[in-house]
Amino acid sequence: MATEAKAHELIVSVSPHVRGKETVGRIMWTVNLSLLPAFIMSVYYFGPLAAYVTGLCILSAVLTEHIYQVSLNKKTTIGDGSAFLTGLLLGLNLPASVPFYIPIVGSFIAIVITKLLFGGLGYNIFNPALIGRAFLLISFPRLMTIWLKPTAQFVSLDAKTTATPLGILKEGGLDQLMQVFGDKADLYMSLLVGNRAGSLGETSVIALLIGAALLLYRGYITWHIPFSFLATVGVMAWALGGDSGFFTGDPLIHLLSGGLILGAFFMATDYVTCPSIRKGQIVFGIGCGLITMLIRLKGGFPEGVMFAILLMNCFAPLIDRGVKSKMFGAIKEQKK
Amino acid sequence: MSIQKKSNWELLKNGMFGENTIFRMAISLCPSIAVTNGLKNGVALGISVMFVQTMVNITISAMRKFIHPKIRIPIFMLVIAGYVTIIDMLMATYARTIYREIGLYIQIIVAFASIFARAEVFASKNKIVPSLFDGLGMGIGFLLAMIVISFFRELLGKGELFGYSLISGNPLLIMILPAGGFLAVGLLMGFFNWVDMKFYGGKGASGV
Amino acid sequence: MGKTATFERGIHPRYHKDLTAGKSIAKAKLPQRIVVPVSQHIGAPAKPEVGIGDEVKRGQVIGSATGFVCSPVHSSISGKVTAIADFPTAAGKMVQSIVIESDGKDEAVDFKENPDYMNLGADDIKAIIKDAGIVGMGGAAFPTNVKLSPPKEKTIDTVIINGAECEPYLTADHRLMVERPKEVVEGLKIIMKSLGVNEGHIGIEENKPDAIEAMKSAVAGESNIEVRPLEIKYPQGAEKMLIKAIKGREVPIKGLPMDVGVVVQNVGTALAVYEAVRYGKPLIERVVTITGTGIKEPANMMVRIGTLMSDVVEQCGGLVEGAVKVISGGPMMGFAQWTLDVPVVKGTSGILVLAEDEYVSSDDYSACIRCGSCIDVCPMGLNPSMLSILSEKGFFEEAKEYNLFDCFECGSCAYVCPAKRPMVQFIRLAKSQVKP
Amino acid sequence: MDFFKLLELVVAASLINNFVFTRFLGLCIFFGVTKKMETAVGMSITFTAVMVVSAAISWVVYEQIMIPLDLTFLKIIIFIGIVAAFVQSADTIMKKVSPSMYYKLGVYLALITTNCIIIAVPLINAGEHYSFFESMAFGLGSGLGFALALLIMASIREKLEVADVPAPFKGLPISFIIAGLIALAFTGFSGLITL
Repeated sequence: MATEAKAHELIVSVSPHVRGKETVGRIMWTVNLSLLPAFIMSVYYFGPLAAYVTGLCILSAVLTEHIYQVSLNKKTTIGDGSAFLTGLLLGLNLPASVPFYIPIVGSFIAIVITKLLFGGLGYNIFNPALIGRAFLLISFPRLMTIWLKPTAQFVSLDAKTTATPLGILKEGGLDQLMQVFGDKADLYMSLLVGNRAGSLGETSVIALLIGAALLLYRGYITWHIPFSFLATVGVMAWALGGDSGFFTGDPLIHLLSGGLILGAFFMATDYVTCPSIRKGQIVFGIGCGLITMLIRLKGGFPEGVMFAILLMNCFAPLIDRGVKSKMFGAIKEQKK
Repeated sequence: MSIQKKSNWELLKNGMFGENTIFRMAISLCPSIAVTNGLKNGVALGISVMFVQTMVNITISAMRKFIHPKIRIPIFMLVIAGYVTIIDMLMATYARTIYREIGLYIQIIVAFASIFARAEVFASKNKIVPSLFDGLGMGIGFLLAMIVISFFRELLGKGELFGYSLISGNPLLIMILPAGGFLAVGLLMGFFNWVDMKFYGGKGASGV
Repeated sequence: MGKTATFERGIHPRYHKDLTAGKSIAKAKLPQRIVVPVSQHIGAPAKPEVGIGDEVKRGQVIGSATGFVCSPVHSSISGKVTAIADFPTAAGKMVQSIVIESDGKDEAVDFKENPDYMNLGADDIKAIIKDAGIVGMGGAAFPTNVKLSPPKEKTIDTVIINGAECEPYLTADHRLMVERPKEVVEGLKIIMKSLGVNEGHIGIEENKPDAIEAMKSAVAGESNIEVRPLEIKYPQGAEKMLIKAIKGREVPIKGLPMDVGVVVQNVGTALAVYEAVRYGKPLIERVVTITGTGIKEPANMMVRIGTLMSDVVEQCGGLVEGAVKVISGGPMMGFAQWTLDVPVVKGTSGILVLAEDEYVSSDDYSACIRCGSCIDVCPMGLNPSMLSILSEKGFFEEAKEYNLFDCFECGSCAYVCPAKRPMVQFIRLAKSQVKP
Repeated sequence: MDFFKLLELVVAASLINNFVFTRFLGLCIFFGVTKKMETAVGMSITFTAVMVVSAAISWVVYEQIMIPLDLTFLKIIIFIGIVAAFVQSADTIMKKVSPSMYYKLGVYLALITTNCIIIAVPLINAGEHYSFFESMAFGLGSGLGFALALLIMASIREKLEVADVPAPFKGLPISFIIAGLIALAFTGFSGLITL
């Protein structure tokens, strides 16, 4: 029969025989793309140093992953964009003025210790970029808290340093923050566009929100974590952040400053290290918010987003264990 | 038990490497991090443990014919606690600065599983001399582990060894902090496993 | 009703139904030879009633039912039995089959007509349905008479005709509803009568507006039958999802539709029931969609049971150059074939041929990144991500804690997985390794 | 006011000065029983209960008997005796009163005597001269903190069961690294409450 010859060419595999078009690489590279506005703003405010630091982070992250995998005779996975993303996020989380070895050490910790030793992408417990950053902050507390003053031009190498808004708030309170920024409207505006000291990628709230909108639109992240995270921070800031008693705080200052937007949309939502069930993600977001504000208001550090996300990373497997999605037909079962 | 047939040197070696308390047996882990932020503390605790381990082994071995099996556990406890008290008081008197930092961990030697385990497994069944070498081997093994870990931690974390500055610049402060301690032990353990697997055909630590 | 009915979660694959949606059902040529497996249904296999060399006619019983959950098989042509042996089937198993060479005359046995069929008793109807060898034609092929005989303690109040046809590419049910709506409705009425039920629904996905129209006008006079447009979503046609969409009832975990008082039948089954009860015609042919970019002339065809797929494909112009995969059924749950020399059986709803560009290799998958997409789409509310990881690493017992056996392998998880993990394969592996 | 002080003590002992992550005590048990969630839960319950009671008993013995009699130099021996005796009697009582509970938690009791936290709590209480209720609060906080550490670790290790950890790092080494990373995250709590 004519088909006899054909028979051996047919491919046999298990259903389904058609697949959606999403791939890990597509998702990761889109996230990278969504951070582009924030990166551009960082170069605008902090000059070529910003590009240098971020580039060095990306380069060392990608190279580290490649060398590790090649030297162990494994398939290199740098094409999926996750190492690039780790480097990029680490870079955006560093101050502009760090010496060259800080990005390299940070990338090594992020890629090797946090990701590859755990079995690679998909198995890490902690967000690699954040562990890299935390490691650096604890190791080099002084170098990691030198903040350059934003200059608002692409070329400048202004060496003037200043404190971050949250740093000022912690040290001198709201009054001093007002002295530095003028009135509240000026403060909000500076925080929105990113004209303030801080880690490279965290300053420009508008640029970050543009990227976040892309991710939300594409469905790569959902509202659950960012919303519950931001809402908790807002409520906590309003309730406990005021100088004149409960419910007098200014939630906007806390929402717009620090690494909150960057953390809530781009790092707390890291698939691998957050709970995978949506209900659990809300718990996760609320936890992040609570710890962030606890540290900001009472703790030893001016900013708590990084530690909050890392601490909730610890709890994510526990949350995943405790929160199960509702199974089809489960109501009747319980009544029995 | 085959252990009884081993020569004294073998007993010593077994304690130092084959059954290294920390890297191979993975017991008595607490001090491996708590006191290894500097060589001085690490060595001090290592020597204390070595002393207690050896003395307990000798004492138990000497008393082994008189201890009724039913009450052996409290007796072991008493003997261990006695020696720990002695070293605790000695340190408190003669090594004050170190004692201030690691005093709690000296006292906690009393709850070390490794000391108890050797008394139970070895000393209570063997003559005094082999027990001495067994205890000494375990003690030296522990001391070696302490030295290795605290060497790396002090060097990386402060750029110093025994308090003498060796490297200038910005050290990795984290290495002398708790987190760095865990990381250092984990990485060293992994490294030793790797060496063992690569060159001696071992299967890696059994895990707890 | 403003909103169209549906269930929670699910996916929106590309449907590709336009390849055959507009093509009326053509009659396939009389095959030279048919291969009739004695087991085309769930349950015990039928017992061959003929020997080699016997002359048979169209509609003659060649394999008889051996128990309650069993269905007889009939010859779909007239001719001579030439072999009774194990042959491959589309499900990938070797099954005892009766081979009949056609004599070209296509003579039929006398069918017992029943013009007054609406006055038959419930038991008579069920007997006719059983003798006609009717099984669920949506794919599962569960003997229909068994479904129509629920245990006494279960009260059935609703019959749903499943016209969702949510599998991409397939249009067999669609064409039936467009071309023969009256007969489908009559089939539904017979089923309702046999169960003593007063409420009937016909659920149709909204991407078949002409079918909805046709069915609506066909039920115009029937006050107790309603046509229900459904949201276009896979797996809308899965029994449990369909019941949820139309009646809002959830079949309990490990339960059956009858536990919530519902019986679901496929469009094709309804037609077969009508033809059997009205004209005495057994189930010897069915509509098959032959489609995909790997087929020269995609079509909907009335094919005799037992016709080899190669015969059918030839009538559609054959395979194009670069056709790489042949699937019996739809792309989401169908079986890939290694040969075209397998017969069309009662449950074969489609023959789908994928060309190279449509084919996605499942060998090249990576680790789960826990994006949660699969959890978002699983119609059963399971955690496919965990199931696949546990199975991949051999933790089969642990997979049971994640309700392994409640998965009905719809493939939604694998469809959305960005790491291209073969989720269904992992889940099937785990199912084969542990007891429920 | 007093109540808040006690509450702070509990929080400080459980989160900020978490025994495992900042004081490195109880590591043997921490790494030993966190392979399976079930054992971790059993240990957490048993442990917290034993911790509170032994803190209370030791306080009474230390403040009411040893100090007046000037026997504080014997504290190591006496404390370990107290703990051992208490654990032993708890074991016996549980076996009699609730065999089902004994069946679930009894195995952990045997492990507890060789745990350094259990002996560290009375030692620290004695060193800090906490009051009776402070001692109990400290015991409770330490127990809860240890329980928290066990639960986190067990859930992470269960997740890692299926991960492709490089062979030399399987088991204990990777657990140490996890502990290190958790400890890194816990430094975020530092400075939260200064006692």
